Amino acid sequence: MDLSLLVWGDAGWGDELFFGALMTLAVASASYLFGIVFGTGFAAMKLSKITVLHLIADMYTTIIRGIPELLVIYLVFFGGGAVLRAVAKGVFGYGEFIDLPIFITGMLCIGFSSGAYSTEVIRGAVLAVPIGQIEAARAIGMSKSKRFFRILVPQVSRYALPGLGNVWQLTLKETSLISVIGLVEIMRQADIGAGSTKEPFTFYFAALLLYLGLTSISNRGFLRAESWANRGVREI
Amino acid sequence: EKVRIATEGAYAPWNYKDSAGNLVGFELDLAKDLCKRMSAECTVVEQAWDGIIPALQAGKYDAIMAGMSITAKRKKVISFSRAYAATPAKFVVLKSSPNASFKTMESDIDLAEVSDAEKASVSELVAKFKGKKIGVQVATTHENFLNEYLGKDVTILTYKTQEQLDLDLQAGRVDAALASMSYWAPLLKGDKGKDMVAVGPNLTGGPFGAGVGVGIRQADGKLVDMFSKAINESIADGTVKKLAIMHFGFDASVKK
Amino acid sequence: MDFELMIESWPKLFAAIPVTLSLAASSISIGFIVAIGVSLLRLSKNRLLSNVAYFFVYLFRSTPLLVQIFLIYYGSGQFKDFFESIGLWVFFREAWFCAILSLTLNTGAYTSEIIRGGIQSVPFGQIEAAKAVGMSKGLLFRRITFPIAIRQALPAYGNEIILMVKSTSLASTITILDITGIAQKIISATWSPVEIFIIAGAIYLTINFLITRIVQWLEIWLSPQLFRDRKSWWKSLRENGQQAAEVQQEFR
Amino acid sequence: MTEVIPALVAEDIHKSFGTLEVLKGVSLTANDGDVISMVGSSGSGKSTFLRCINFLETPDKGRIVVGGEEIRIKTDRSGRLIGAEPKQIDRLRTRLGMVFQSFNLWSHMTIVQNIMEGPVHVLNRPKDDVRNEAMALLEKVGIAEKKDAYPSELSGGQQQRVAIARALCMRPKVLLFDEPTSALDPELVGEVLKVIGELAQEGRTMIVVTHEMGFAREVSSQAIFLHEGRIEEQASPEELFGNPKSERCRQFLASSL
Amino acid sequence: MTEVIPALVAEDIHKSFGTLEVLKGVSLTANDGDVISMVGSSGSGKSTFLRCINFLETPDKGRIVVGGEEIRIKTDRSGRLIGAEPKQIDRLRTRLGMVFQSFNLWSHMTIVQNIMEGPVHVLNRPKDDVRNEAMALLEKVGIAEKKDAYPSELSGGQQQRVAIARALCMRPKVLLFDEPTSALDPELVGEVLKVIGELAQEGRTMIVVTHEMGFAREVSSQAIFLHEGRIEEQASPEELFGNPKSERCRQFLASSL
Ligand SMILES: Nc1ncnc2c1ncn2[C@@H]1O[C@H](COP(=O)(O)OP(=O)(O)OP(=O)(O)O)[C@@H](O)[C@H]1O
Ligand SMILES: Nc1ncnc2c1ncn2[C@@H]1O[C@H](COP(=O)(O)OP(=O)(O)OP(=O)(O)O)[C@@H](O)[C@H]1O
Ligand SMILES: [Mg+2]
Ligand SMILES: [Mg+2]
Repeated sequence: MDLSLLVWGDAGWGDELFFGALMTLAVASASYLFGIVFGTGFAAMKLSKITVLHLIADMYTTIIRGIPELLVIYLVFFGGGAVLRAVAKGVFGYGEFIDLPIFITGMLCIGFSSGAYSTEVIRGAVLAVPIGQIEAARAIGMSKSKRFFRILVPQVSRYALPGLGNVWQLTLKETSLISVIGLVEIMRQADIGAGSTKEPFTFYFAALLLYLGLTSISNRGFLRAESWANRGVREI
Repeated sequence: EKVRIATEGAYAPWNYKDSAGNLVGFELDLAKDLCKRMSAECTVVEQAWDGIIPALQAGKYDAIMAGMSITAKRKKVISFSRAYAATPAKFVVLKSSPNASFKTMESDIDLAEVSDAEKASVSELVAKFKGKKIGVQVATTHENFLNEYLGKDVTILTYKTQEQLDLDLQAGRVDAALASMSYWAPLLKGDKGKDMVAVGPNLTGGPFGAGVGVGIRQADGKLVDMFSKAINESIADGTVKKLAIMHFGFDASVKK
Repeated sequence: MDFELMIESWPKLFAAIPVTLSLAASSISIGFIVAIGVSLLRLSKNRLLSNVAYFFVYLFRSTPLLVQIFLIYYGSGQFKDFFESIGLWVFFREAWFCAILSLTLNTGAYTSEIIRGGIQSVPFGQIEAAKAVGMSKGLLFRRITFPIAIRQALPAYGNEIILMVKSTSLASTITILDITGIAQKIISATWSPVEIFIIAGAIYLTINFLITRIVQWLEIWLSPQLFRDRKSWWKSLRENGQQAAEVQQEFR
Repeated sequence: MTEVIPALVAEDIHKSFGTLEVLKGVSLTANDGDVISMVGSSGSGKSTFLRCINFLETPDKGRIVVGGEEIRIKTDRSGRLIGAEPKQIDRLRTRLGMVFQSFNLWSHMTIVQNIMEGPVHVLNRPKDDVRNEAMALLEKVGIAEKKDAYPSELSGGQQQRVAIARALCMRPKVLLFDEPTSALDPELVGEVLKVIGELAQEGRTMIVVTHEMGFAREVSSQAIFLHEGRIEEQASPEELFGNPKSERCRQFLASSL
Repeated sequence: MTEVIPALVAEDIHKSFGTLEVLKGVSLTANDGDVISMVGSSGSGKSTFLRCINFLETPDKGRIVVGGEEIRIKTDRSGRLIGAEPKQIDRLRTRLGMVFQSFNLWSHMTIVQNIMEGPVHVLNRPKDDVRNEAMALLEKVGIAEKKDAYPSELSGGQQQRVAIARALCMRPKVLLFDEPTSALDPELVGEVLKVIGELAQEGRTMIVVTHEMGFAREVSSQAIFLHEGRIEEQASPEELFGNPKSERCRQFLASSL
């Protein structure tokens, strides 16, 4: 293992790896937020009494969670691009190559699969809210939207946070797969470094440490959020 | 004219990155030269190997220069310019291996048109490695060769990158590795290759294809011609040879 | 879409199912035993033991499995002489063993957290009631804590099993020819990733679909108190009891 | 001559859960200042009746009129009754305070936030006013020092008192109490009794479900004995507890210590 | 002359939670057949005392002797008392039946399984015998028809009766009841009273924590008033309820209806 390869600046790979880590963080956060928005919507559909909505959401989570992430990425990247171009050509008569910015594509790819896990977490959390809490709000005549934002959301976030913390870790690590679409994040940078210097170990070990660092920092954030959401809950 | 060229950036010395993060290597230098000749405005993008052909077809870029050999199978999906380089494939074993001094009767075998002597040498090769484990990088012409010629007699292990294969060769998990001389030559000279030795014949042609060329969408016939013309010129005036010796340590240019 | 290719390739992919399944089955079952041990260590009063367990879990949960597999497989190769001297090289030599080892440790770390969560969710009163009838520690764990904990942990564990089945595909990066490994081989020969991945995806989906159904069935089987009428279990699942229906209204 | 509008009328309320018919036609009229106590054995439908009044359960049949305004209902596709206008129900609920058998305090809010939630966010009253009123109420039920605690940090009896304060702070016309003293020790029962008595004097209308006969006797202007989903006997508390007419009621009261 | 060995002796029990001293030296001796009732306001430490007796809480100071055998304790590294031999504690606990304030039935077992669990798996008694005994007990508390229901399907009163049956089926020497009638309506209170009376006649020793004075008076041979972690008064029930000596006790009883 050759640690001098990892120095900062033009003489080493330290800066490249660091920017790779920033890219990982950026894609992961964007996808994660996108996934939560997505997950909330699909959780609502899953809880809905309208069978069609329920079925659509059920299919989404079953399929996305059931197939390997890499396939989701391939489908969104290659399949989605083809659809986009077909639409552009058919509807607007635009024959040139168009493509979403690579960052957005990556975000959609990972967000799609992260959203499936978020859906399940949020759905479970909604069901965990004691019904009495909502009845008490109804009993004082709170309107539906007030009940949603003032009672349901704070309580759901409490039950959902641990699960969402796991989804975040999953998302963070899943970004290591999107190098196939050309985004240069930690894993791709490590591959490039290994291929260019013939020192795979140094680079995979550096990657391990970078992931460890990212999760450690975010873990701390989640712990804080959890203790905030759990205000008023007795510790066992 | 604008041309977008994709390369992998992790296949030294063809194309790779220096520690400052710049794309460098034989193909990068060659691309510069070719673009000047075509008077085209080129941009080079990097793309992981797995998606390199699908993304070409999707239109993300217009050409591939990534050490990609011209093979019949690939020709079914994309077009190629004429070849600009060809490097023979060769087996490498550890110096401690019983096969360390293995040679065949014929030292060069062109699988495109096999003579009787060459045929005998191929049989020699098969007999030598029978029952052994041979490693190769996945999705390469080398893998295709092994499948076709040794598939029944040896265990083929495939690796995502060449470096992983080197590690397993050193750890003794595979008995021999097959790859291009362009990869082996610099490696064997350096510290990493001090325990390894190249054995057997130089293999070309057949499954190895007709050398390495520029991959282009089938619809882009004009671009194919432009590249082929530029390559002809570049080979004719010795530029390719100069670049090859600089990067590989031997002349890998394709005369015809 | 090249349907001919799809029809041609599917028997080859199908033939790799046993490889994927046996990777998954061995690592999940050994991992489960590891997980019980780790979760008990994690909950132990001994600070040292619980910290060691915590470190193990932290390390394996915080890094991608891909990196773990690489480091275990190629890393052990770097220390070949050491492993030979302690006689373990015969194991580490095999990619198969390295794959199972990394998958096992990885799922062991995740599962131990799931089990720990389950154990901690057991209502304190129910444990006290068991103590009050004089149950010993072991009996208490076996008869009360574990059955309640496992029921609580089952949905999360179902997810973990599915993730593991999918994770076995990473074994293809260390020369194992599972479904994904075969798929990559075919793709390298045909350059049609979408077609091949659709078949491979369908196989994974089918396996995982069956697993989710089995887990749901187990869930009902383990919590008869919630699903009295087992004959209409799919209906109970859909409705998740009276409370679910009530809360659902908030979303309508 | 002005007609007196009753604070609350419930007419012929029916309610079943599956095949179990819990309420079989219960009617009740409460005028301003009435305190009606309901007694009856466990499972007789007392809680269900209270929940029907503010539409937390939709009755299968019957009419609810709050301060002269009838809750509009309609039949949905599956043939069940539902409220016709959610807005109307929300509005009428602000006039019906409810204290739950299990308190149902919001666990993510402190005590004072629990109390202020409704007046501030539903009635849109100014925050400072409400805070003063909330503190006065906490004073009244004797737990002002706990104002910044979370519900989980309180004993059962304290939670029950918060629930009462929360209902009062909405200044409802009618108060529905479901066993408001179940978690209290005898001393605290006395205190809650005092609070309810004061409320009665202020002219507040109340319906109180309880197991404590002494309490019911003391506090109420009218008493109802519910048995198997029907009103078995309805009279003044002296009458009902002192000299019950129905056989079932006599039996029930006899066993009470 | 043989010396009478008391069924249970607790001597000078102290217990603090953090800075809150809950028990400040409580002692009690119960002979065979004694029924001792404990009353006191909420938070006075009644539940904590019962939990100390069977070591669910470890007392900070004091001695517990069950049927002549003292629970051996030692000091751990941090200076807290802990049981010296887990085996001994497990064994003695089988002789101390406990009915919890919150029942604590095992949610994953049916009623009859809940009752059989201890005798079969802890005492290793034959399954069929135990089943017969369990059914007899369920008969006795009047819920035999619910034997295959799960705890979540029972009303509070029914759960409480199961908890009593579960404790009895262990055939303990001493029974500890923590508010055994809190969830019951007046009729059911009468029934549980009857069961406890029968147990007393069988010579079972019992300690009963309760808020219902009438119940305590009826059932016990001795009564204790606990106040702020100390025994404020201890006397025969007639004495304690009829003519309390201490000022605090008088006050407490006065407010009880
Ligand atoms: N959501 C429900 N689903 C099914 N049955 C229910 C439901 N709610 C109540 N019941 C049943 O309806 C009956 C009446 O319940 P209710 O809570 O009104 O009784 P109660 O008179 O308040 O008794 P308690 O004094 O125990 O509070 C009971 O038999 C109960 O099991
Ligand atoms: N685990 C604990 N941690 C901190 N404080 C506790 C704990 N358990 C009990 N307490 C406190 O100890 C005091 C006595 O509690 P205990 O449960 O013994 O009261 P009690 O006499 O049984 O009251 P109740 O009649 O309400 O059941 C209370 O103030 C309570 O808040
Ligand atoms: Mg009720
Ligand atoms: Mg208590």
